[in-house]
Amino acid sequence: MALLLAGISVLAALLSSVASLAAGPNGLAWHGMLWWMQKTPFRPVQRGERLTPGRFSRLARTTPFLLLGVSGGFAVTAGMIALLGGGTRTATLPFGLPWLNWHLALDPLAGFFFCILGIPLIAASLFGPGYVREFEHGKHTLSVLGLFTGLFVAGMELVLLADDAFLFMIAWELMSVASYFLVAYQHEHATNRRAAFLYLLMAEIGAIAIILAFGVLAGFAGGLTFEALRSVALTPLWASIAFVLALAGFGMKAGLVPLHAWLPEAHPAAPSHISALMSGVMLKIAVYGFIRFAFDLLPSLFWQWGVLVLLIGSASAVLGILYALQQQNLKRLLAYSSVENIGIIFTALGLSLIFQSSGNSQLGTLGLVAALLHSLNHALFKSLLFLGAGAILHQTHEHSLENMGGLIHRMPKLAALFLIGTLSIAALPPFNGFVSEWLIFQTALQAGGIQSGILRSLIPTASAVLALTSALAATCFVKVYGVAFLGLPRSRHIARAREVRHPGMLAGPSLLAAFCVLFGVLPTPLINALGSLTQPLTGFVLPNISALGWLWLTPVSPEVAAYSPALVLLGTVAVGWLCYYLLYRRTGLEPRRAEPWDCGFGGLTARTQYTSGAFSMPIRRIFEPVFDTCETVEEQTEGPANTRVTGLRYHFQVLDRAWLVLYEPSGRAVTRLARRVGRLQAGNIRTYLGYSFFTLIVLLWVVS
Amino acid sequence: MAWLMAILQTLLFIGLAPLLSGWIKRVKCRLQNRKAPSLFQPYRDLRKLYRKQPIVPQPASWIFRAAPYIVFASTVLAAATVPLVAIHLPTARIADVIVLVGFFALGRMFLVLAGMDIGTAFGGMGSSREMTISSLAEPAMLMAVFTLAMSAHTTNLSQAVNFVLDSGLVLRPSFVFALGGLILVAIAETGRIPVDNPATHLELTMIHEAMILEYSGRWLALIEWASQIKLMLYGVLIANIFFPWGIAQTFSLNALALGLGMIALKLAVLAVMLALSEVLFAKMRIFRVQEYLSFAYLLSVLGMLSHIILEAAR
Amino acid sequence: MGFAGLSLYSQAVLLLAGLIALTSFLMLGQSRLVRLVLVFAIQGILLAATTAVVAGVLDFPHLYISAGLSFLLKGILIPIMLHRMIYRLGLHRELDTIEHPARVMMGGAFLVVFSYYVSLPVVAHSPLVTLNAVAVSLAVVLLGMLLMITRRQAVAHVVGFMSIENGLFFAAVVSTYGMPMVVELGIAADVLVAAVVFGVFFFQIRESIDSLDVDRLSKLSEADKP
Amino acid sequence: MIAAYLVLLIPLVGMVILGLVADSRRAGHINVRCNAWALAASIWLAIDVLVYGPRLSSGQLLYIDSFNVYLVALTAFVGLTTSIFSGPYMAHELETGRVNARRLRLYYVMYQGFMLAMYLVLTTNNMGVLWVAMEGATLATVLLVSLYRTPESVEAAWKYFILCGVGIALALFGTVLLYFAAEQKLGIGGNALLWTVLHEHAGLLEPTIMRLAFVFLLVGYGTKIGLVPLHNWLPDAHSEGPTPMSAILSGLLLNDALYAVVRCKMLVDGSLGTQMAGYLMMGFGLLSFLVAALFLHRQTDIKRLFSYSSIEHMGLMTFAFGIGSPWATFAALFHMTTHSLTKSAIFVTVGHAAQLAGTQRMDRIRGLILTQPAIGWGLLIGTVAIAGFPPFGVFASEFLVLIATMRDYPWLTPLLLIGIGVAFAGLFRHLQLMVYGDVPEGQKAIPANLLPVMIHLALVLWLGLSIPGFLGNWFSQATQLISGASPL
Repeated sequence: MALLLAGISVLAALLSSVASLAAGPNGLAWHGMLWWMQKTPFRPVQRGERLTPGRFSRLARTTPFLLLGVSGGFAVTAGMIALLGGGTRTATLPFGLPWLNWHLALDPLAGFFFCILGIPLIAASLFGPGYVREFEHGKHTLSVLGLFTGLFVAGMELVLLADDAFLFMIAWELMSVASYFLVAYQHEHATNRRAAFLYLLMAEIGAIAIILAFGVLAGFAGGLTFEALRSVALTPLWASIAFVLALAGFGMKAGLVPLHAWLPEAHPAAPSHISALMSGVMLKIAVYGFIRFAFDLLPSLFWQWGVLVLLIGSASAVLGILYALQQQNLKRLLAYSSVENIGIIFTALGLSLIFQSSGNSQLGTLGLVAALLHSLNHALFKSLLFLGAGAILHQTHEHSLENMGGLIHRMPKLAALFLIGTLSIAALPPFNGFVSEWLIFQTALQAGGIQSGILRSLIPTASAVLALTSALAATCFVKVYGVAFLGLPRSRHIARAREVRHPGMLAGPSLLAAFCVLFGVLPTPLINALGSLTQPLTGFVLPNISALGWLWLTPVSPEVAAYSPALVLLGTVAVGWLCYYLLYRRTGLEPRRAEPWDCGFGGLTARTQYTSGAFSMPIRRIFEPVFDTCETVEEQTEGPANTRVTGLRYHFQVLDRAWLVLYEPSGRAVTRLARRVGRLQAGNIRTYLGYSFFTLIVLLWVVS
Repeated sequence: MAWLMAILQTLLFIGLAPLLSGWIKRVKCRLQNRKAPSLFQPYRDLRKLYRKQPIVPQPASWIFRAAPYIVFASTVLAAATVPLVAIHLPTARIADVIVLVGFFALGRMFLVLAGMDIGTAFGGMGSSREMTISSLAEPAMLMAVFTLAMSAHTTNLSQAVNFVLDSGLVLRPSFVFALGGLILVAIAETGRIPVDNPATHLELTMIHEAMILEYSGRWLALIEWASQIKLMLYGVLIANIFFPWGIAQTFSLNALALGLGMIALKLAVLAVMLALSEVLFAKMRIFRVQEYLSFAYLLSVLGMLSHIILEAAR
Repeated sequence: MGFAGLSLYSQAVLLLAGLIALTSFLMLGQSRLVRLVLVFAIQGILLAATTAVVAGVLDFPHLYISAGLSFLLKGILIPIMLHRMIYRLGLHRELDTIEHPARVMMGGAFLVVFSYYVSLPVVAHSPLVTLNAVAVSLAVVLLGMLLMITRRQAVAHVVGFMSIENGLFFAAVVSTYGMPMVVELGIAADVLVAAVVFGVFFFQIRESIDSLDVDRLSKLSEADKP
Repeated sequence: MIAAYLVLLIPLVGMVILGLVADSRRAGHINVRCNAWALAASIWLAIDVLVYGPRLSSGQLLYIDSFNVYLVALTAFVGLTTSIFSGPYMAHELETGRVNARRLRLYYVMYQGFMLAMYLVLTTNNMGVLWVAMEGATLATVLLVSLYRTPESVEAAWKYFILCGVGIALALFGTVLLYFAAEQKLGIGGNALLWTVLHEHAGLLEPTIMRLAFVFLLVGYGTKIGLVPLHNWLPDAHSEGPTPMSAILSGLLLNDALYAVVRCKMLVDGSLGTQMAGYLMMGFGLLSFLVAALFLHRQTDIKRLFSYSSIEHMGLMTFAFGIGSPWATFAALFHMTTHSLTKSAIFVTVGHAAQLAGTQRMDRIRGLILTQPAIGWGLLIGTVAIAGFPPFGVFASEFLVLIATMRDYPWLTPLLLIGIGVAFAGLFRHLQLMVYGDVPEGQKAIPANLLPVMIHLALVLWLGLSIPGFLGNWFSQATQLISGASPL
């Protein structure tokens, strides 16, 4: 049943791609309609009106997104059924290799990730039709966009459904390739091309790493289905090789430091609703792959792995947010913050691995739950923020924070939604981001129960890094909101921005915002539902999550820690309203509008405000060693001998260290090697004859 | 009953906060050989502000108007979760110490947003500095708290206090470190000398004041009050976590009276110490604050590690 | 038993083998194209003679055919064609100098030793003494390649190629008394066509780089120019 | 068995007819028709084999088993589609005056001649005839390489001819040794060169001789496969000849040379009982794979680029055959099919792209997608397919190769990983610039027949999604035959 629904959602996604292929301005259906209209001159008089080109193009624009929405809806329902129902449903399709058909399975883990996939998908499909309208008259046809969007979604859903390594890899690569085409969609910009190239290259290498990881298991198991792989017995060495390969492969997709550098290039390059899906959902698919491989397939876990994951995760978290703080392009900033959140998720996974392998399965379960919850939350608020950024982009065609400002007056509704996203991602109570980070902290605080002293000292340090990360995240998103939406507009077109007209472009974000609040306020039922998921993976369910009832969240036990977001919200509203009532209603003193006082300095202009670069300057100074900043100050001087300085222009650019230490050197190495090898093809035939001659001699000498 | 107690304690908290800052001012004046205002001066200030008509700067949006309420509310909620005179109150279950930090963060967030909302240079400056400082102070505070939580095996404040009470007088090195860290953080977070000076409007040095520069009337009153509560809150934290003796474990009348007396005493002593330090030290340059805070961070982490290494249960 | 004890047939075969090897060496050292072709023709005739001897003594009638074929092709037809070409392309006066002839000769000698060493295991498995000729044939093949490597003249390349063919053919004769007829014919046809195609190419190369110096055929190079 | 003879006869007749036809347009149609008939015959043959199993012709001259029958069908198919494409293409070349009518006639004759040689290579049972046919293929194509008579093309043709000639000669020496080894055991007579007989008695053959023989055969036929360092002729020949020729060279000739090597390997393995042949093939394969991958980065000519990618893929197949485990062998067989389908499709699009831009230099080809979406997307999708992305068939084989390598020779996998990565980067760094971006002025769409491309890519897609049953059976039977075990 659930599997059927999931299948339907995959089909719907594929259908949407087919539909958009057919319905493009030079697509089949379009020609078909024209042909049909001029073929039957009299009948479609009334139909003819109904199908004017304008209406047709609107139809062509909306149909694929409608189908995507359907797909999302089915995905969520299927996921819910699988998650709540528990158990695993399997099927096989007559595709693939002759001795290995496609095996499908839908278990609670996949179900949960189906939910993670479905909700942003619905939002994106609400948001899409309005957003893509601006592409309609561009030089790129919408049908390409729709085609690959559908394939992209179908690929992600198939990854979740796959139950054998072969299908898994097919779906995985389908996802990568389709998203590559989406990144390269606006390919007239060289930067987009470069980003797309880098993206696909990394995806390819990562995929090979994953294949090899599967290969290790398959080598011992002799089969490629997940059942066969599960039942394999590995020596610790081989298990570790497989694990490291998998970590590299999935981590590359998820954007773990130092393999992350492609991510901030690629995600902003795509159209915004795609960026939302990529950052919000695709990274979670990578997380799913990692969980599936490490917790489900691998026979046994070792604490060293946990330490490795913990270290990498913490590094990604803190570096990601530090780099995010220094970005001026809004979408790049969001992409870097995805790196941070993935880092947080992997930190939780690392904790879970450590506890799991040191025999403390209940805490391992807690860590896993925290990771899963944060995946869901990140999917929600990151998609929300990307859609918001997309809306701004759509209305103002502005990427850079430096030119924004005061948008809260121009687009109030969007501003409100964006604020919710900001509060959630800044991990403030009572929103959803806080719940998952709180759970992670709770997990880390149980480290006292571990025997090994190294771990007991390592884990708190990691949690310290996590604390730093969340504080910096708050700073980062205060900057985003304050600079983009508050204050005075910093450029003319921003000052003339208007609220989005298309209702869907607000409906999508509001859906996500609603979920952000919902899961923030009532996390307990959700976490309870995850029990059916953790049972097969770790053999545990969290016993007393809801020991004090559904209103309270008590991960370990009521004595250790309790948190009731609902009451927190209630209290805040109550107190706030009380003050409001007492202070305002009673003394009805109407506030008066006036020029800001500003210590008596008058004449405020937009240029006197703090810019985004200025806001993050102290952090830049404090964390100097992390960054690779190049700053330039231009003086505009005049007067005799240019002594009088009339203007200063300050540029700064923060380069990603990963480029300098990892990417560029390897690129150079390849070209150098290629030049060496090029000498083989010197062009002289006698040299060539010499090659074959000596090859022959050497071989003869070798064999005889 | 318990809920009633909780609400009463919260109201008490709110009510006493201005008194504490009045007391601090008084002690300070005495130390500087100045004529001190009355203990109740803060209440008068609040009333005066409350009567005045507030002014909204031109570019401000609803965030500017909503911020004071949210700040005040979050601070009050924070106060509600901290045991003042008694433990085992139900409110302690709503939010543990991590959530407490979250409350501070929430309030700060809106204050900072309000500071940027008016689009002045000072607002942005103050917001930037505030976030910078807090992004260093918050982890330090969390670490200090974690040290406590790990030895008490709980993040629930009243449970922790209970644990310290039960274990009697134990000289834990980790607690010493944590105490040091927490004090440093408290000074930074409440904007006292040497990090910030609440009594100045000198443009280039102010942090907290720069953000609330444009506030007036009842909003300013709320914000001031909130910051007074915050100050007292830190005091109570330090007092009741590290020196919890005397706090009421039952709701009997004399126990509560004793608790009230004790906490008043502790706070008074702390206030004197604070005043002393404010008189002795001078304000730091903004970029020296990071060293100060990283020292606090270091202290807390040391506390954590010493708990792990020195106090490992064998 | 010594060489003297061998049957006259074997001695003949081995003698011819020696001669063929000698011709290969001559070719290697020969710098005038005309003489090169001449030596090549002699080699072809020797090859035919060997085939005939084998055919006669061991009485394989079909070897007569192949003997005739090789005589016609390698001994007469191709040499004449090449000769004509050389004159029509006006190369008969041209000297195709070899750099370090001494080294080349040493290399050739080494190749002979090497091929003997390589073919030892082959020989070991059969009583036939004539098999030692396999070593010679291998040597001829390798010498042919060496010839092609050392010469810059396209014509010389063709000769070297053909002498490789000779080596193969010789190997086939002495080791396996010729290949099956189908194959023989096929090979002959191929050689013929190849010869013709070579002829075509001489002119194409000539008209493209107006010389037959293969070293100048190096437009399609990928090594970055210094 | 009539079908087999038909397959050989039709191109022969085709040669004669095309030799007589003067009008180039009609010649093109006839060429297509011949290939169509040949395809029909080969399908008949395939069904024949499908129904009755391996067939040996009377006189034992021809032998069809599941290993070569699908290659025959593939050859016929690619030959047909390429001829469909070559008609208008050569007409365009005639208009632009790069060729004249006489050469065009030569072209068509040689086309059929080449097809004949290919069929003979595949169907014959006699190692000697195999050699003859292989040499014939060289002779048939060498004049096509220099069809344009440009200095480059002549040079390329000359190198092609000399290098392949020498290489093939060495292969003949190997054949002689093979014959010698066989004769000692099976007695003097014609059928000592018959593959069936040899394979039957492989165990008896003298190992030492077989070892030498294999070295010569590998170097010989390896030259035609384009194994590094014997590959130097390949990029030149592929890039300088007319594009349809490049398509069939890449799509068919390389396959058939590899086929010959594998046949020999089966004999040698049977005789030696060691992995020697396998190791040699693995070594050569891996070397070619890596070196070609590096070469991709330095290309400026679009056809050279893809010919290097052919070398890379042949290297991968050789490597896989060398591993010799069932999965690897299956993968290699499968890869032969998908690679030749994809690569010929790519060459068709490349030809159109080059005509469209008026040059083969890649830095002059820009913005294909905007100029002519069909060509641009065709090239892009084709390259994605050849780079081994699913759901195209190439992925499945590369997947299996990786898994098999991980299983048998894990320490080689890093090399494969690097190789695939480098090769991918080498392909796409050039490709993206050509298909994407804005259109340079003066570049406009041309009449192009992309039917073959679509058919090929559709087939590759289909194979990638699911291998049809009969094909799967053939592959697994062939695997059984080659590696001695079935992948199932």
